[in-house]
Amino acid sequence: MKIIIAFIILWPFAGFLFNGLGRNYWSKKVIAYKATGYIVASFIASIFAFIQVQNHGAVTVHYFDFINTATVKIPFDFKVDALSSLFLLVITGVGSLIHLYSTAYMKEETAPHYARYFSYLNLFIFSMLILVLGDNYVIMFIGWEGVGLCSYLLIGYWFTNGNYNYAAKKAFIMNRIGDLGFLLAIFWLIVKLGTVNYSEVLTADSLAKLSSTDITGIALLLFVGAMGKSAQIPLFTWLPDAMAGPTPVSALIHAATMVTAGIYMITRSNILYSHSELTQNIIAIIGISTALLAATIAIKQNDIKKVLAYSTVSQLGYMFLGLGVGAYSGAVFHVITHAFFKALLFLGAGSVIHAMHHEQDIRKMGGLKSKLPITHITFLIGCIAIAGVPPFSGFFSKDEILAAAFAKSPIYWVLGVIGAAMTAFYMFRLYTTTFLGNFRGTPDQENHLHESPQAMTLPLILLAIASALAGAIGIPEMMGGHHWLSHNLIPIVGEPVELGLSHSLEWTLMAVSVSIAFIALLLAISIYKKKTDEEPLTALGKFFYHKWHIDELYNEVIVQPLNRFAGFLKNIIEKQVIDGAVNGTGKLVQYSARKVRLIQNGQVGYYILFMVAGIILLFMIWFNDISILHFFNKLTKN
Amino acid sequence: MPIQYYIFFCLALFSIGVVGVLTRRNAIIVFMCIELMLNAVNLLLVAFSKMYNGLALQNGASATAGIDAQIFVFFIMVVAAAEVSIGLAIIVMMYRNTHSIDINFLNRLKN
Amino acid sequence: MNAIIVSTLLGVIMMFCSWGIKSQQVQKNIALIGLFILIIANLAQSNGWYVVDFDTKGMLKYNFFGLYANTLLFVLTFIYVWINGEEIAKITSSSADFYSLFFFILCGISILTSFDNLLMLFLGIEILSIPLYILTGADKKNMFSNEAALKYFLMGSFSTGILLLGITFIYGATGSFHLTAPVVSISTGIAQEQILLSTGLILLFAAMNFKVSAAPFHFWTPDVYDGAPTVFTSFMATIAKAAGFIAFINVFNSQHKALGYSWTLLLTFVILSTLLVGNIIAVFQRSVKRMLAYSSIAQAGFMLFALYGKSDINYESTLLYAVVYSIATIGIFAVLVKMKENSFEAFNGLGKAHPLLAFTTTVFLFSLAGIPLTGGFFAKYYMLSALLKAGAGLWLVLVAVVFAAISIYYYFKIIQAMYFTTGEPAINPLPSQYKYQLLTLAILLLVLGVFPNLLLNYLYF
Amino acid sequence: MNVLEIIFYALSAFALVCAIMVLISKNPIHSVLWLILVFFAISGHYILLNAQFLAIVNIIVYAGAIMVLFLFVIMLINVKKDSEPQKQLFVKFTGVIAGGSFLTLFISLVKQAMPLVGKTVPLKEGTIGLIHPLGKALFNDYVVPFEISSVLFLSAMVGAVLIGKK
Amino acid sequence: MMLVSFLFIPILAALLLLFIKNNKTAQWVAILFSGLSLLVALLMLITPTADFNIAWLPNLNTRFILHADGLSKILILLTAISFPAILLTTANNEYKNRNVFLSLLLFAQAGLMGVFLAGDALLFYFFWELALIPIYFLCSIWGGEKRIAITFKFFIYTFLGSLFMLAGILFLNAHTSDHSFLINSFIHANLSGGEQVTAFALFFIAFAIKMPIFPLHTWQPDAYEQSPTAVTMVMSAVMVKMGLYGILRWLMPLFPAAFMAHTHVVVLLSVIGILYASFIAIRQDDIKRLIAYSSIAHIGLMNAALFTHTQIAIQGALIQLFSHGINVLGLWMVADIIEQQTGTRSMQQMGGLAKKQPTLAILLVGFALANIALPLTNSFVGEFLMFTGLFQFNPWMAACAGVSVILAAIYTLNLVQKVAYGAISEKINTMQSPNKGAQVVLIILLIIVFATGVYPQPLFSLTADTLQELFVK
Repeated sequence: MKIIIAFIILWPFAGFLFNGLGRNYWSKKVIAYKATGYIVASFIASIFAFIQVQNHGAVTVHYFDFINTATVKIPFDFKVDALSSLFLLVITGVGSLIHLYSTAYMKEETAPHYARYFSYLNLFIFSMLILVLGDNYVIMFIGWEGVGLCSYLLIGYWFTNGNYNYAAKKAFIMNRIGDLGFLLAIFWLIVKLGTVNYSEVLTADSLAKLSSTDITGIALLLFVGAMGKSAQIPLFTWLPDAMAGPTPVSALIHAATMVTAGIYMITRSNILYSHSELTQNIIAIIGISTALLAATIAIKQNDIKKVLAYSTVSQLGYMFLGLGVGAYSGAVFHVITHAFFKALLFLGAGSVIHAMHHEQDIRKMGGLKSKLPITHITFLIGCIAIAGVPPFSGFFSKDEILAAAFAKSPIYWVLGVIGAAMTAFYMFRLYTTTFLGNFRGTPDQENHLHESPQAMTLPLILLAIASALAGAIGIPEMMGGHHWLSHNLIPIVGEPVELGLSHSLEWTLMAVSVSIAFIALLLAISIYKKKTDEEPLTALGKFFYHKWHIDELYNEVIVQPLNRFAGFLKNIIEKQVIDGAVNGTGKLVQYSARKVRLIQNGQVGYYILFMVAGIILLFMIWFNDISILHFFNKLTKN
Repeated sequence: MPIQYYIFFCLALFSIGVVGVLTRRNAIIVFMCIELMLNAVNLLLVAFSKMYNGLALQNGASATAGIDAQIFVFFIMVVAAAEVSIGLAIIVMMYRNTHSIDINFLNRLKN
Repeated sequence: MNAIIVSTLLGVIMMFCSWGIKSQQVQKNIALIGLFILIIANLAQSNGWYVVDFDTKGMLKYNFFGLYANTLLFVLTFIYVWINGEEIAKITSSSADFYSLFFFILCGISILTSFDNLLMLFLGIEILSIPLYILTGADKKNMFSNEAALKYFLMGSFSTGILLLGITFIYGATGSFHLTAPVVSISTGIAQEQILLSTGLILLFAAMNFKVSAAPFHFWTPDVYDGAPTVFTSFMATIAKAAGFIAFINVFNSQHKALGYSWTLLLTFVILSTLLVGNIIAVFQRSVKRMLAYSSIAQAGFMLFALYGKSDINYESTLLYAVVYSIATIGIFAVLVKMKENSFEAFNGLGKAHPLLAFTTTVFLFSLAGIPLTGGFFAKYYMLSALLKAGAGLWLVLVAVVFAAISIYYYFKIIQAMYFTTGEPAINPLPSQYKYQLLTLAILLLVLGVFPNLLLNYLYF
Repeated sequence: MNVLEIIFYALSAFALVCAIMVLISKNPIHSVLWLILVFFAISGHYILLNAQFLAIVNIIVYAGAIMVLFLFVIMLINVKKDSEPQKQLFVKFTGVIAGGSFLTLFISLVKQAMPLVGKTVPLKEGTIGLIHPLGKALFNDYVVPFEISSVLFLSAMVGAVLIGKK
Repeated sequence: MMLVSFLFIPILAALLLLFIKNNKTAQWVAILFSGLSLLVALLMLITPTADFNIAWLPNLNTRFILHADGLSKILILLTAISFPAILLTTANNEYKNRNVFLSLLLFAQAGLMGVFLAGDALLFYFFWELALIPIYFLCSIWGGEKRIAITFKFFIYTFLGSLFMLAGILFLNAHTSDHSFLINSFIHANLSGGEQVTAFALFFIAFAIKMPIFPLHTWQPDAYEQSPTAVTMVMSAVMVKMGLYGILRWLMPLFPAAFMAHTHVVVLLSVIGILYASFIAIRQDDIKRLIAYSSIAHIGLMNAALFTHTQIAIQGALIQLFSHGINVLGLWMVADIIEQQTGTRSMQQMGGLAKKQPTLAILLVGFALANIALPLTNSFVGEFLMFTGLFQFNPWMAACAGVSVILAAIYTLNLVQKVAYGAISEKINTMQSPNKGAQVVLIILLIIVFATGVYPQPLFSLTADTLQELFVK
């Protein structure tokens, strides 16, 4: 097992080194084969690991001690259990497909950059694997920061473009804000428990050692970390901007894997959250708010990737709602299905963009249905899946979350359904404007429209199949399934909580949500079949179009004041107050030198006068030794 | 005669010397005032000498008590004489160069 | 006793040399031989061998400290003459006259290191001072020299008056001039019994402060040092001043008890004002010579720390400080003498033109500033340590330390000019051996900077 | 008040007046002459204190030699009148104030000095001021300083020559 | 004897260099000798070291004692690595009178080594100054335009600080039973509470100025900016550690009570300083000043860690002593290469390095990542432990200081973005690839960064005895 895990981890890393160091030497072909091959190898190893876990249960392997001091010991341990093995499969599986896809998508790059791209991708997979494999929070944090770094590198892949760099930086910094929360949580754990190992922290015994404040605090801080990585309010604005990277990157990082790290982390620590009602409520509220907010914005976006990005944020909101209401396995379920269909959608979008010669504005597309048949079909499947139309995968996972939400509070459910409706609406708005209707681009583009090469369509097809069928792993018992996933996750999240809802109620809820989504879907097709968003927007529409002006708000309320504050420190406090005081002392000495030396005026008469005065002064001091010296001595001897 | 009277008198002389040093600008007169100060000290020493001599005589002790102060006066005179020779030489040298013995002109060296 | 007699004799011999021998070089060599004899004579006395041995009737009292101080000061004079002989020769046609004055001064110094009677103190100071007046005015055609001489003379005589008044009061209070007698009893504050004695002591204190140029009696120092021929400034600021300090310590280490607690207060006042005046005004000087004059005031402030208490370390520190400070000052003045002008700008580019000279100058300045690895560090160190051992407050040490940091400012101005400013140094041609003489001094300072006990061990023979 | 006391007061008053005259006379020669009178008065005091030797020496050395030297120099330099302008009132004022406070300070000190209370100076008595005991003391106990003072003179001589010669 | 050779080798080399006028030879001699001390340092890690102890000034009771424990060793290792690295990277820079330059640099090395080895307070003070004085000359002669005034300020500032320390040493010496300067006598000095506080303050001022911590830091950015880069590297990689070393070696054991009484004040001050410096760094355009402020922030964190007096934080700080040195060395080296080749330090005029000089850009990014303490780089380990200790000390302060994690990302990425990314600017376009020596050094440093980041255990075991000493007693 030790070796298998080492393989899983090291193959991507080897790919990183191979492509990173050899970027000037290999041909593109070699690069592509190696990069993809390593991930596939890792995927195969993951399958082995998965089977192993299914058969023999969780395994922990120890490599070496990362930190081992008298006070704290942090081993470099990996753990493969039900949760992480599942994630392993998703990461390496989807990762392999995206690698494959990238080999064709990035064809236009020169070899060194091609190599750089793949080395980043491999490094990303490596980090993500560390994140999910780690047996303690510190190892998780290593991966956590690693994926942040890789996303920074990949968003800024086209580094000569200033805006892309800005987006990359924004992503990294927002992630860092979250990371600070995560870090503080780790500190808190170490200080209180002296350990960060899951097996020692996440037990009833050690939780008993913590006060409720501790638990709430740790849980909240961890959630802050998750917020950053999984793009929740208020730290979500980086994700849409992150679309600056190449499209496969968006698919891999900003849809399928990295952003789900937050869900992974909270699922991992579910026992903490179960002990903290307050945190759970906060998570649920933030989750559903994010879902709705992002959905409203997605409705009005015209950039194909932006729509998908906001949809991702929105879906992540759903997952957090699931976490907040205690449906951990539901959240994980949604992670998995979302990984498939969102990767599919992004890759499909990539295919479109590829065909359109890097045109991303959907208003300039339309009617691509016939030109890009495979892309069209797969994209449609993705849309259906995300809209929650049964029996596609999105339906099952979303429904599980909604059901749990209803059990918690019907308000969550109502909001969730509204969100689902919006999701269906904007997804089909996207679909309709892109693939249906007439082509609205330039004739030049039209002439060059073509279906993507096989390396790109193959992943699309595979992902489409997965999107369509992945629901099978979590068919609720109510429908006759036995929900393999939640059974599988019992060691991690415990027995599924009985929702206390009657089957008929569940059926009703399901029907309501599906029909609402369906109505929204049809509405979108009918509206956008004919017209585009050329006409002026309404006030609300503008508001949504401008993303609620949140970026501007952050800029005005946080960034600018901080910048001004820094400028104030730099120019006023540093230069004038502190350095001024230092230099002022020097100036004072010089000034007094200039003045005091005037006493020495060259006149003997004055000199003798001063001497006489000096003698008199000596006598005065002698008369009045009113303990001036005592005073000073007291001062220093205190 | 009470010793205080002598002290007061000598101090008065001394102070007059000091005032002279402070107020006059002619180097020679300043120097003379310094001599005046020295003389005041001399007289005071002699007065003290006699005082101790008188005390010793009253106590029937050695009759030479207090003599050292008079010797001291003698040495002060010796030193004063040497100082005068040097001082006047310097003043004359100064005069040769500047044709003035006003000490207020001595202000090229300052600050 | 040997030193007094031999130095007088040598003075007389040198006096006659000025008639008999015309060669300046020979005169210098005779003086050096004389100084060597003087050193030998003094060492002989340290070992119990006297030229003439007679009862001084309590006028002089010899102890090892005084004799050792003599030796050191003679050696310093030797070094001084060795380095500056040529420069002295430039002032006059017959430098033997000056050498004889030096010998008389050394006689005065020998008295000041061993007196046990206020009369001897008085005589010693006068014997020391009168030749100094002359040395100041030695450059007869130079108005600055004249002015300095007259100023020095007038103020010196005035301070003599104060000194005598002080001695008179001490006599009036005790009926004796002997140093051992005056302390009637230990008292604190103003006691009616002690008032006359205290008055006398304070006056004496003021006069001694004048001699060592401590504020507020320092006014003569900058003008006189500035006006006097640079070679003689070097002598005045080092050997003569060191002797003043030794006399100061000799008087007050036995006498300060009469002032009781106020003594500390008075001393603190004087030290603080001296440090303040010396360091602060030195900051703004444009002439190196004048800056050094103020720095010598500042250094005097440091040396006064030795008066705080009465223990071995005070004597050690006085000697070490005096020697180290003197070596450094002789060195820096020896460089200054060769400069065409006294401004800081004259040093511009010296580091490039004369690296060895610049290096030695740096060592001298480091030593004056008290930077480790030079003797100046241990000098300052001993002073501060003496201060703490005497039970003075730490705050005084801190004040001293702050002023030491200020002193860096003006000393390093020369270093900056030498190394960091480009330019053609305004320097006269140097004799070939000159650099090596200075290098010897620098090495001496460096050695003392690592092993100060080379100097101090002899104190405990 | 006996005769001696009257003489004391008279001499003192005379000395003080003469001393003040030294200060305020414009002509340096007058100042010298007034100073000589002060010295005479002081010698009178010495005689009053039965210190004949010092009285004589004072007259010979000070009034005779030193003051003549002063006169000589003044003549040589030929400054008949003090060339100093009379304006510097401020300087004079501060000088007098400083001297006055100096005097006040010391008088107040002396007045507080307990040991001096009741001590008197016998006038016209005692033999220590005569030449014989002084001579004995000088050449017994004080022979060292006596010899050493010769160094002083030597150096003064060398100095005077150095400075004096052209 | 091994310990003496740390002093002996650089001094010998420095003296030798004074007589070598040929630039190339001088350079190689310097590199050779500094390499030799690196070898000795590596040897020291694997063999036991004996104290060196002889009498120095008997009547002052001071001894020439060199003693090396883990703390000393880790800093000696850092010093020994830094100097050859610096000499190699700056081998192509233009310095007039190169032999003097190198000689002074090696004198400084001797001083630094001495500081880290001295077991006697007076000796410590000696080396403390010996390290400073060559730096003064180096900066003043070979520095930038405003070098004289700036260096002078720096010199007086630090000198004043060390004079305060001298006063403290004197004060302690007066209170020891045997009037000696040995660290052990100092530890057992008979001090009342108030006296302890006084002496503590005196020492602390010296260390605080050296590090420097807010608000005594204003000399530093100016000095770093104006110094020749080789010197800046020495100052920022090694010299600032003198202050931290002083706290660990002297302050903490000598004045336990006073130390504990002032932890909150100092930690607060440090935290303020961390944020303050980070904020200022955000607004810097000058690449050297940016690194300088970043260094102030990092050192502030280390100081805060020491003053938490928690074992975990101090453990972190001990590691970080080394790690920070390596990182900052790398950053300066890259900055220096850029400055030397483009002649500018303004980041506005840079950009596109990644396109023009990809290798250099990768190295820059590597060190930048270490600077923001990314996991698996060396500073992560140290900072992680330090923050943990800080959290243990006071969660709120840890949270405030933690903000610097974000700020560090902001300014470091600013640096990376402006220098490495974007279109190729005019200045960058002129760049040649750096010399082989520099590349090799940078790569080795980067390897150290990641090696100690992934497996820091050797550093832990090296410093274990110091920690033991500090906490068991």
